[in-house]
Amino acid sequence: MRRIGVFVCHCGSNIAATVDVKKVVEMALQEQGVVHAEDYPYMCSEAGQVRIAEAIREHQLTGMVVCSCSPRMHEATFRKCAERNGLNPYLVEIANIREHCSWIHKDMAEATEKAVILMRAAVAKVHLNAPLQAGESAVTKRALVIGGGIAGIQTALDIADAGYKVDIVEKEPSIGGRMSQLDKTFPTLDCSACILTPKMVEAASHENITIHTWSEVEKVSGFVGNFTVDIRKKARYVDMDKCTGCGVCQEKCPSKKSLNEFNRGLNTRSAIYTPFAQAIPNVPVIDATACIKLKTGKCGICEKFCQVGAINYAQTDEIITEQYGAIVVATGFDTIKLDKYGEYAYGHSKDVITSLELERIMNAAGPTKGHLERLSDGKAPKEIVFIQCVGSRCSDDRGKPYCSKICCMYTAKHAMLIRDKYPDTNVTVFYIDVRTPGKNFDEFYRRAVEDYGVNYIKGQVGKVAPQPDGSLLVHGVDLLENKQILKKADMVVLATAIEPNADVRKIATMLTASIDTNNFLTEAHPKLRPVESPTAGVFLSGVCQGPKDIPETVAQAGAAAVKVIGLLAKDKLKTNPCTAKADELRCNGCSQCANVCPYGAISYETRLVNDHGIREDRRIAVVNSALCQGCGACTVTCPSGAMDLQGFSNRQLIAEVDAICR
Amino acid sequence: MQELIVRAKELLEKGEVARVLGWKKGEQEYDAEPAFFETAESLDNFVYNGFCGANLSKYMIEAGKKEGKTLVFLKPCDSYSYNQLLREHRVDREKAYIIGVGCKGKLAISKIPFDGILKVSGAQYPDAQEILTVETLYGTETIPYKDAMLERCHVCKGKDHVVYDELLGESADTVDADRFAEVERIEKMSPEEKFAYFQSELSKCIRCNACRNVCPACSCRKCVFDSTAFDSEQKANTTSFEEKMFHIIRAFHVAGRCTDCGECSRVCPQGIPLHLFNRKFIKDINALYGEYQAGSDLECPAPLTSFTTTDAEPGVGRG
Amino acid sequence: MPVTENWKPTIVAFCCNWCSYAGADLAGSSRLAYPADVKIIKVPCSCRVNPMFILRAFEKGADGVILCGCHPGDCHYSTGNYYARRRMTLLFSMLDYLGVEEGRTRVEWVSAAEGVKFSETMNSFVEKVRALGPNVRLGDLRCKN
Amino acid sequence: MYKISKENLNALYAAIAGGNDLFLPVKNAGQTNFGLWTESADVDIDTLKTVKSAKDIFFPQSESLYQVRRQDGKLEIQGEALREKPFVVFGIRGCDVKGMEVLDKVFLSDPVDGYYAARRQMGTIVSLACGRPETSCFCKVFGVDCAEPAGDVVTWLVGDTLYWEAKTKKGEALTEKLGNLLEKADTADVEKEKEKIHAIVERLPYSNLSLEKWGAAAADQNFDSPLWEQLYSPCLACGTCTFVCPTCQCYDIKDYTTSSGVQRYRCWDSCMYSDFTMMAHGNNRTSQMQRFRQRFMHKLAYFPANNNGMFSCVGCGRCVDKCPSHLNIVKVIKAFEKEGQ
Repeated sequence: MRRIGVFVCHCGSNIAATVDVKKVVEMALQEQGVVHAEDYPYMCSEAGQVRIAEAIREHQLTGMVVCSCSPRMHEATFRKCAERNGLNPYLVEIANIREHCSWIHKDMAEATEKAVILMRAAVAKVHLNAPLQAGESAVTKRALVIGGGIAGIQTALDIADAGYKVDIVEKEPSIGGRMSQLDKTFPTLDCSACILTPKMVEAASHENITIHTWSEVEKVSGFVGNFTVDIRKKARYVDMDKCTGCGVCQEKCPSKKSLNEFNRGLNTRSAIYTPFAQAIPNVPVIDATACIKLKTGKCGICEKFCQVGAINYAQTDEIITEQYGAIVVATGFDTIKLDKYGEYAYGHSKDVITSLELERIMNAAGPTKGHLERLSDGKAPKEIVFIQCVGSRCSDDRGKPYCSKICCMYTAKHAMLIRDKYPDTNVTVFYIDVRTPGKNFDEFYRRAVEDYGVNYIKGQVGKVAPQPDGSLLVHGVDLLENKQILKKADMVVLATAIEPNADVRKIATMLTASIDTNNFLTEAHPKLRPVESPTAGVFLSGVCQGPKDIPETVAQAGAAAVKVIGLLAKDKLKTNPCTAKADELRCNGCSQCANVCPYGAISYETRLVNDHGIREDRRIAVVNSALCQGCGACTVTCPSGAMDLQGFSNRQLIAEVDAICR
Repeated sequence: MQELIVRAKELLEKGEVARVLGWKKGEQEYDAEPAFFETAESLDNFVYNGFCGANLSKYMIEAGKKEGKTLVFLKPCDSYSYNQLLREHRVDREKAYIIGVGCKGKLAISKIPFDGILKVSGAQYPDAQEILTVETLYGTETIPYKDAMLERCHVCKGKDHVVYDELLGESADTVDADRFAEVERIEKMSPEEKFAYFQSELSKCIRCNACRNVCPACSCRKCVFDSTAFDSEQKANTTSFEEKMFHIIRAFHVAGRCTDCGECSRVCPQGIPLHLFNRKFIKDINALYGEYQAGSDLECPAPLTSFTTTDAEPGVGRG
Repeated sequence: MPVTENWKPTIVAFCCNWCSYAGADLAGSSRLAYPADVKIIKVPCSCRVNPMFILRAFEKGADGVILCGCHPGDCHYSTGNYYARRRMTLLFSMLDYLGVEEGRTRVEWVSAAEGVKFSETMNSFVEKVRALGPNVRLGDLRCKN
Repeated sequence: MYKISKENLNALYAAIAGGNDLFLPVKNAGQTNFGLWTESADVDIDTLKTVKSAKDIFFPQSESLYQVRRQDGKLEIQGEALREKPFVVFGIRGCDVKGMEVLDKVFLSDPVDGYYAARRQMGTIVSLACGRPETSCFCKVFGVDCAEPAGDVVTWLVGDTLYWEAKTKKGEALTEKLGNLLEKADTADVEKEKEKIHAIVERLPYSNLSLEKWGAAAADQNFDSPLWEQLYSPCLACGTCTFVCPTCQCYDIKDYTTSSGVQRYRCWDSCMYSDFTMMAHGNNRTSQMQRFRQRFMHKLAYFPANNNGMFSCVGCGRCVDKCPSHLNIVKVIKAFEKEGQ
């Protein structure tokens, strides 16, 4: 019989205002095996923990239940407290009487009754808890960063600077990501390339960084400290070691009609290409869907002109397998598709563009060499209308419910840049709200309005109608004036919502990292663990976790790097002792459990078993506890109940069921 | 039958097998029992007739622990059970010599509704078209062979063996009913009628475990219902719930593994149509996850240890 | 057990640690109320829930049992909920076949971000079980009044 | 002797059920077992053998012994009330009545089992002679006359008439209560019926089994016989034989725990089960052969050794009919009979 202590936390008034904590204590003392029960305003506080320590000693507790907040908050706290005081941490159970009780119920009698039942279930479970010892597993001192944008680059640099090896996997031909597509950055209006390129070069030349561009993560197995990752290096058809990046091949390539992804499809590129001039590595790739040689077998011009013989049409995809201790996801974002927003005439009129397209137009390396002109007729626009929140803060399924966060600022930037460079061009911005929290942000916005004469109209645009004369008639509304507005424009720019990169779902599945309804990766805790995924050893960097601007991204990238460094600095990791275990006397050796194990943790061996005097060789399941993550799939597959999960055993769960169903 | 004895003696005498697993003559024509024969002489008591319904595949688990090979006679449906055991590593194929025997449908003495049965003519070498003549203490009666046939033979899954070393004897098609008709009939009932039906059937259960112990899929060394470690140990039925629990869980544990051999219904002393549980799962599996016959092959993924990302949601088809 | 006006159902909710338990926490921190009849049991994954636990709950007096896990595709253990989905599909189908009222069992996928869904799910489930009244068909009446 | 026509039996049942519980063979879902009589019960006295014997009524498959409940932190023990309401078992056959005698030896000898004793005291047995004995019957071997069973009242069903004869005080009391439902009858038809039955019994295949090799002495003689190894191998280790048997009396005592209380109950156990007599160190019988041997040695050797030669088999033949593997006590007796020759 366990000697169990029950500790009921008031959580200030969070619990005590709704649950009669004294009553819970009183009822706890009636439970079998409960030798001590007390309540305290803050069990998790220093003083609360001292009380627990005293109770453990005084009553020689061999088990304890804390009735408090969610185990996701303080289970670790109380387990450590128990351990410090000589009680195995796995003899501690939490009854969640805050999130699951006091916070959702109003009636005190009802909430108290429920709290008592939750306490009983926890006591019933503790009776069957076994003291468990965490095992150890080695840490592979190498990190993987998925995505080579500013988030990935910064994370990689910080990890590499700390002395650990790190690999970047980027699916595009070059690292650089979205930031490389931007012209200027707010609120300082410095050139994006000027601040990004040095980082790219630094990453490429860092002795601890290996960059795999034109590559994708194919498969992930293992667990924190011991991931095994297959990386698909897509066929580049250009020998990375031989190519000097002279660019002749791109000039000579006869297939020049492919849409230029880097310029958002606003112009074309050759079949063999580097996405932009500062690309790293400065080695082109051949677009197999456009290359005449690869499609028809005839051509071969690039090969002919390549002086170093770097072209290799026979190249195939290659899979390399690497070991990592930690993985950082930095897959970034894309703008949403606008096919559900027909009213803005995007796609109908060439002069309705997204803000990211405007970035390319305004960039000296862009399709118009940096001249602001209409894509339809090349004329300079005299009236430009910006429409905010296209697809952001949207209540229906056409767009996204969240604020994309960056649009207000970049629109102010665009407006300011245009007014500065083309003073005779009028700029009007239709907005719902202008959101400018951030250092020097509101000042920046006010400059756009006050110094640059940008016309901000609070109100939405219902329709953009292309006119026969090539202009665009914007049907808007001014909410402050309460009137309809019809505005003729030469160009309309849509502040299109951003969403996580489409590949993130696939990657999240491979990593068993969870994802929210908007496909943003979920952090382990929204406030306290914002750069960690709930999956141990997987960290989040940049917009894959939620909309953010460059400084925030860089800050998060650094934070993720610190977490990785903290992990890689350890030689051994404690493993979760709540793993599956087979009872050799009941195991049939039928292999069903191995079929459902996602970690390949179950194998079989034939060994001599003494079953109450009957000695025979039996095929028995063996669980590798370093690989087992404790999901329990095997336990239900096992018909005889031979396979059980420590910490969540059949008998423990049944005891909880029994305690709840009286 | 004679050819089986001849072949068995031959293999035994040549030393190719150490023993023979077959059926032994009983006191009556209809009570042949599964038996191991170790000598050629003992095979004189070997019998194979219409009452040899017992599926011998499960005995091969124990036979595999003995020295040498065991010759086993498997009917077509028994061979599915053997294959399933093979897949689950419960039997050793190396230690089995399998003769697939023909089957023309097996009889159930409980389906011959006469008192005081002494002799059943026609059961020796059955033919589904035959009329059985039954001599009883109270006179002579007749019954069509098909009327006395086990339920499973009316919905036989085929007369081809899925595993064997050699084949002996002829088979005859016995199918004359729809395998899922009864399940469908129940499915169409209202919840109240369903409940009343199963309550009435299951209230007869005496928890003798015959269904479990005869079942080749229920081959656990220690059944979860016999073990205290799961806190599920039950012996007798103490309430109507426990019968349900036992039969639901038993059906669940063999779901995707049950070959529908029908032994559970054959042996139930209370005549509970236990196959209706297993067949419900088989029907659901076929409908939801694609046609699947347990025991038909050793490799294809089993329905409950595999999945697709687009599987139906639980409660599918509810109102 | 007679149905009285004060009758309250006993509902067991198995929640996976990574999504649904966190979803329930979020419902709590967002103060999204649902009836106190619901008692949550934490399991590492929906695939840990043995049909025996569910039947056991009914045997011991539960009036409804609900299983919540990560959305298919989002399982922390990558595949657990897919197995759970097949198991529960078959189990529920069998319970329906035996004439147990359909509203007493349910599976719902609730992510850590879906506090609202968790609360709404529990509200609607409890309402349905309340309408069905006490569980008689799967219950065991020993040691009851 | 009295008689009543078959078509009036329902009135008879109703009359007996007034003031008593009446148990009799009732058909449910195709099978006949003893059950409580109600207006709507499908009474079936034509089926010779109920699947389970009438043992259930005196020694239920499972019964509560007492409950312990927690009340304000204190334990409250509530014993199960002993049977107080009188009841009648109707239609019990000669073999099952003999089975009661076997059970009496176990439960009514010191220490007396109160639950069983109360039921025996409150129960009145109305037996029914076997008009059409079955192939599997061998009650004659154990001295049962199925043409004239024991009981408080004996009845014979001859054609469409049920003949009724009270044999004990209890039986007379019951007969008296039934008043004018029964009419006086002479014994001629019954005598003829008995003769007919005796003639059939002579033709039964197992009526002349020899028990020469059995009895108290067999305990030593047969224990180590190599025959057991041959006989047991098809045994599935199920409990069918045990649970249909009118004399098997082993039970287990178990606790059913809820958080509000504990019910201590007993339920039939079977020596065929692998966890029978399981103890902390394991099981004293480790193989199915040993368990199989135990069952037959108990019925045919140990029980007679302890009960003045009384066998604890009554030859009802239920196990002969119901064994999934067609193993049975007849085959065992015959195997040993042959062995000596």
